[in-house]
Amino acid sequence: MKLLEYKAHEIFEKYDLPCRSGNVVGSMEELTKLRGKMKYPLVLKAQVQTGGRGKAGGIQFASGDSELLKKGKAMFEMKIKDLPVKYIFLPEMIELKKEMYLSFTLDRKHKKPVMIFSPEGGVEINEIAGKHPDKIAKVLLGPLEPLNDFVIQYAMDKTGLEQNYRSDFKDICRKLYNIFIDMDCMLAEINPLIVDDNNKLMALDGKIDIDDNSLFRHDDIREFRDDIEENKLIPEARKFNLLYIPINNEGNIAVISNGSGMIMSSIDLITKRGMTVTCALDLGGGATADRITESLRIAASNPLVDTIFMNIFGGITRCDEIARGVENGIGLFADTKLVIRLEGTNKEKGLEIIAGVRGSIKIAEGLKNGVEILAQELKV
Amino acid sequence: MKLLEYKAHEIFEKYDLPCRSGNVVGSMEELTKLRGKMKYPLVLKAQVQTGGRGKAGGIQFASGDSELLKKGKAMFEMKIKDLPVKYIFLPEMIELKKEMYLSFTLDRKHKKPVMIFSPEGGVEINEIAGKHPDKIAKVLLGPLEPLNDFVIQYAMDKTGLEQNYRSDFKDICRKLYNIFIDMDCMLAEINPLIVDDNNKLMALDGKIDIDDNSLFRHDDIREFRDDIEENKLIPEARKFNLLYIPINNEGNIAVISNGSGMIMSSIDLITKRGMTVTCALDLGGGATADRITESLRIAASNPLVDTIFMNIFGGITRCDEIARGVENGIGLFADTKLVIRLEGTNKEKGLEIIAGVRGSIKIAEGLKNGVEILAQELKV
Amino acid sequence: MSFFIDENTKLIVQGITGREGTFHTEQMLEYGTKVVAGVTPGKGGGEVLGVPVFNTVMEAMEETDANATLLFVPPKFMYKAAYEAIISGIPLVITIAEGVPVHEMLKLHHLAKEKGCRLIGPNSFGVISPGKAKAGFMAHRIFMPGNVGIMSRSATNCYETVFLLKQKGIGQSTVVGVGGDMVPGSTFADILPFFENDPDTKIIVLIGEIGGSEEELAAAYIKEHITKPVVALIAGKNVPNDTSMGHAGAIVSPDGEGSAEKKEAELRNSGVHIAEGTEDLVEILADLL
Amino acid sequence: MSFFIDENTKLIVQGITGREGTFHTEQMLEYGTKVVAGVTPGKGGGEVLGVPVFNTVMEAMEETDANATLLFVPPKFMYKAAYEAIISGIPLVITIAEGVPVHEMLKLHHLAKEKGCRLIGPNSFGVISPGKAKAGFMAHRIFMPGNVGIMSRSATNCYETVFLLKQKGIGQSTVVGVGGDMVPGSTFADILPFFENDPDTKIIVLIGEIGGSEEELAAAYIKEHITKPVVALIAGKNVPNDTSMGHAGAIVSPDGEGSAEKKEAELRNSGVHIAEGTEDLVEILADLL
Repeated sequence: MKLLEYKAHEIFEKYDLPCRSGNVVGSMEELTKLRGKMKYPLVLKAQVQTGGRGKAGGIQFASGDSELLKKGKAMFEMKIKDLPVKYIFLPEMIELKKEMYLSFTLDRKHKKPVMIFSPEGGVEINEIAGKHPDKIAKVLLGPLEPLNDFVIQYAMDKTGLEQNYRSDFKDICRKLYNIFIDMDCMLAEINPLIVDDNNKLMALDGKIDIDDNSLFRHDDIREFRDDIEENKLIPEARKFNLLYIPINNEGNIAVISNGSGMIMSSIDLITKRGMTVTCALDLGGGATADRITESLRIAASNPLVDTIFMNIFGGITRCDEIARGVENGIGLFADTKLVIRLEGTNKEKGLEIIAGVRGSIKIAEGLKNGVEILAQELKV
Repeated sequence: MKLLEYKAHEIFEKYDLPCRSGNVVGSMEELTKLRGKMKYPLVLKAQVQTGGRGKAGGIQFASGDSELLKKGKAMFEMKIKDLPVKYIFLPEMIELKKEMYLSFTLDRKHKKPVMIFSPEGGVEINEIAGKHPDKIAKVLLGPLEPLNDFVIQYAMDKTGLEQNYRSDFKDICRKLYNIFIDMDCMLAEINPLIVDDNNKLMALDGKIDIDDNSLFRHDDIREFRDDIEENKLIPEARKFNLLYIPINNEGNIAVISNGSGMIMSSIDLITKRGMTVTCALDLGGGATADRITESLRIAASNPLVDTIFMNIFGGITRCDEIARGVENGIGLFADTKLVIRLEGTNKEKGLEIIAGVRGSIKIAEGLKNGVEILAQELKV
Repeated sequence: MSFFIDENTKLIVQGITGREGTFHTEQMLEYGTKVVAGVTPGKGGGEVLGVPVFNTVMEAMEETDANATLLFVPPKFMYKAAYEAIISGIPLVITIAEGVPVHEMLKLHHLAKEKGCRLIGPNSFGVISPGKAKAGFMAHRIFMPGNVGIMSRSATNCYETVFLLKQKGIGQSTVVGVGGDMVPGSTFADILPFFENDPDTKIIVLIGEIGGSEEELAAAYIKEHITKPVVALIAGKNVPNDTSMGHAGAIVSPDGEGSAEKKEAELRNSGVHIAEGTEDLVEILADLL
Repeated sequence: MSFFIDENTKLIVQGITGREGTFHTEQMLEYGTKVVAGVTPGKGGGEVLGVPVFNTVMEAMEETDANATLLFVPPKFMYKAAYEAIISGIPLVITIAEGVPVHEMLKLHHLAKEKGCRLIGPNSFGVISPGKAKAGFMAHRIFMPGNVGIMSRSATNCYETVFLLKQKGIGQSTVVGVGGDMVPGSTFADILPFFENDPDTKIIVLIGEIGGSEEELAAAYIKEHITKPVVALIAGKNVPNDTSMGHAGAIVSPDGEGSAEKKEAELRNSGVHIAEGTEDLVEILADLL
């Protein structure tokens, strides 16, 4: 769950981590209310869950109220990489003497958190690593230990951080680490971490990515997720404990299966055969008739989808139950072609039920055969 | 450092661990001041650093002021196993329904703390273990982990502790463990841990033994140690960074050496040869002339000592320095025989200096020879 | 004598009193697994299907000599239950829960290593040594004894493979669900030496997928230490980068780290046979046997 | 190639800027030990005797490829310094400090084991492989190369033994100060396998003392695993129970646990030769060689 910049700043503020503060507005109405109350110059930053907003016009400056309103209006009407701008963050302009980089993230290979610091910042970390390999400290941290002072000391010594920034740096380091741990972050990044006019360190921009699997204990973030989710099929699916996964912005096939591995295998073979999957639905465990019906309805409601490939391999799943789900839901996806591969207990009984269902339903024997039938149906 | 009972109760109170409270008095004057202020009946408990005070008359009961003063006076005049009674603890009498046992101590073999609990208490733990082996839970604890709830749960289930005591027990367990850790305890024991009239749990008596090596961070305990220390040579030696060790209440030999192992080896051979060491002084590292002088003076000041065996084996110690220490101090122990074994740099020069010192000094070549000379001197 | 579990394994089921726990305990007992104890805090003293229930793993171990535990515990509570099991000193912990917070798994991964505990999962179907014992929720009817050792991040791809193998009459020595979460307790590389040393295993199957670097680490290990033939399948090669799949672990970074191409290349370089899909995998296996 | 340290060991001295640290660094350099770095927080960037000083063990390791560290750090600060060294991943930590709080040593003992670090001491004179290297404060002039391996809780009894051995022309392969505190980082039983596998060691000397159960644990290990002859000396057999000696570890409980009798009996039962004193020990050794 990648947070928007303003949300990351909210968290920084909560942890008393020095950062650039600013208003956030979600509508022209809210923006208009700020008239006469702002200190100029200030920055308008479009809040979208994607990179490259700068080039797309998502960062603007305003030197007065009228410019603010004009540029704000344009920004709210803008789309950045297909995403609408729902919020604009309005921080003040800051004079800076130096840009640095600091983050905590996960090292999957070592299964440890890693702290990355460079006194050269402002650009992507890969770029820093390319330009100043000697000015990066990357330290693996023990997940069973706290952030030890000697780790911070090492990072400062290794990169030769100026003495007069060290006290501020230690403080910011500890606070960002606390955020990383407390908020179950996949990434907690400050870039740039700047030195301002008064030689004080401050987070100018931050990125926070929170582990989706931890959201049960972060109520506010769960609400935020639902608020900014653009694809309405995702929360819709979540209601039925289904996982809706957008795969491609094009394509005409939806894959429904009871497990992530099988979905990937299905996509792999379908793609190899020259067809394109646009979305997938993961049923997870316990494929009951009700959930089968809902999954078919949701898949069919994606306007790009004209064919559904349902691949159910249940060791102990009852195929008659699955078939019942197809039968019950047939009215909800009547225009959509359906290719079904079924495996499990009561398979014959299940196939019998499906044979009795009107509509464009084809039965496959195994995954490979299923993909072949798909290709025939779609005349690929 | 074994604390006296009243001191252990002070710590329990500080940690809000339910315990029997009571006044402590250090003189008849203090005791007299309590007249008219006490609730009777109450107990007089002599505070001495040894076991078996009950049999020695160190626990008495009083039902009124006059009995309190009379018995208090007798108790202050009493000696228990040679130890004077400097303090009397005066807790109220308590009606109890049940006696249990709880302690945290160290398991040297496994190098772990161990929690020991039995719902049968009131006697020594070894006695409980003999009588009710199935009613003891003994759990090794990870020194790198906190006291986990499941450990307490296990101890309760294993011993079948009654449900209505469990909530109190968990609380007391956690508090006693916190004391064990915070106070660097070798032992933190509640025995008996009682159930009172109201079904509440309470520490009736407690033992706390604190790691001597941790006293640098426990100022109050360090003061307490010096207050109750009866052997004045111990703090006297400590002033010069020397360790004075009382060995036997009889004997006439003092051993001075620069290391615990060598002291033990010396005592072993001397004892084997039929002589008795009464005390020893460990010089530790850095045997300078000054410290040699002080060690001789302190050893000689023990009235039992008539012979000192000084065994110095210093790989890089300068023997002339040692000899200078003997020379300078000779006036302080003129009546005491001295057998010296010297090894190290400048040995010849050292022996030369000692040869020039008046007094009863014998030189030995090696430990075995030193013990032989001792035997000759003492005509054993 | 299989390496993780067999007919002598004495299994605890943590969460035995839950719906899933009870159902699968019954399945395991039917299969012949020695489920000797259940653990559910607060339910100690009771019984489920004749199996005694305790409040703590420590007491269950002491009373039943259990030497393995299987956790049917929801992801929110998995950390606590697994922590208790590891600290209590049980040598094998298998966890089913899907979607355990990744910071908790980082801790458990290292805690288990440091305490000498073999941790399998989470998001695993468990472990089965067909004909001997199963500890997990896998549909055991499709498994049969044989000499193919399988480890898989995905349950469904593993089932599919086992199902196709059965049609060819090929059985398995031991099948391990490594799990689809981002941080597994035991990685492919951790499990490989067991298969290598297992006399019942002739050939090793690795069913991986995009994301992370476990397949690369396995490739490095195979190159140095594995003498038995290895066949691998990497699922997800046609999933776009930065798309989060159902498995928390199955995600390729925007910079391409964790791609199927890299995994396949490194495995191939270690002499591993690469399959395009489950049916292809079974063909290769049949040829090798 | 000795097992803990030798001429290739690259040693850090933590606390190098202190009086003791500097003095013994000079001694070690003279002896030929490769002291490659010092660590004193706050003194990083400086030099002592030409040895660069760093603020952290991590940086010292990275800059100098150091693979061992020796702590000349007062007991109050020993925990912090040893913790840093272990967490930083150095494989060998030797600590000199006498009288480290026992709760801290409990933690370090287990932390070192779990992190795969060999911790020697505290209250140890260090480790010496005569003629190759020394890491400690022992008076190296009395040591000489040879084939006797010694480990000792006491420094003085060890020196005495080595001194007497020298008079007989007998040298040592490696001498390890196990340390006299209550909880050693490495016990006799932990170190025995190294001597057993060391081709330079023909005979093993164990200098123990009253208190604790390390000698008993060593006896059990010797019985099962040690083929080389072992000679032992237990000091303190005539010290009364419950008398606290200078060594925190040398104390027999009021109930007699930790007595010399029990230790000697168990060692004898494992085929170990028992000496009455250092001179007797040297006689036995000379006979055996």
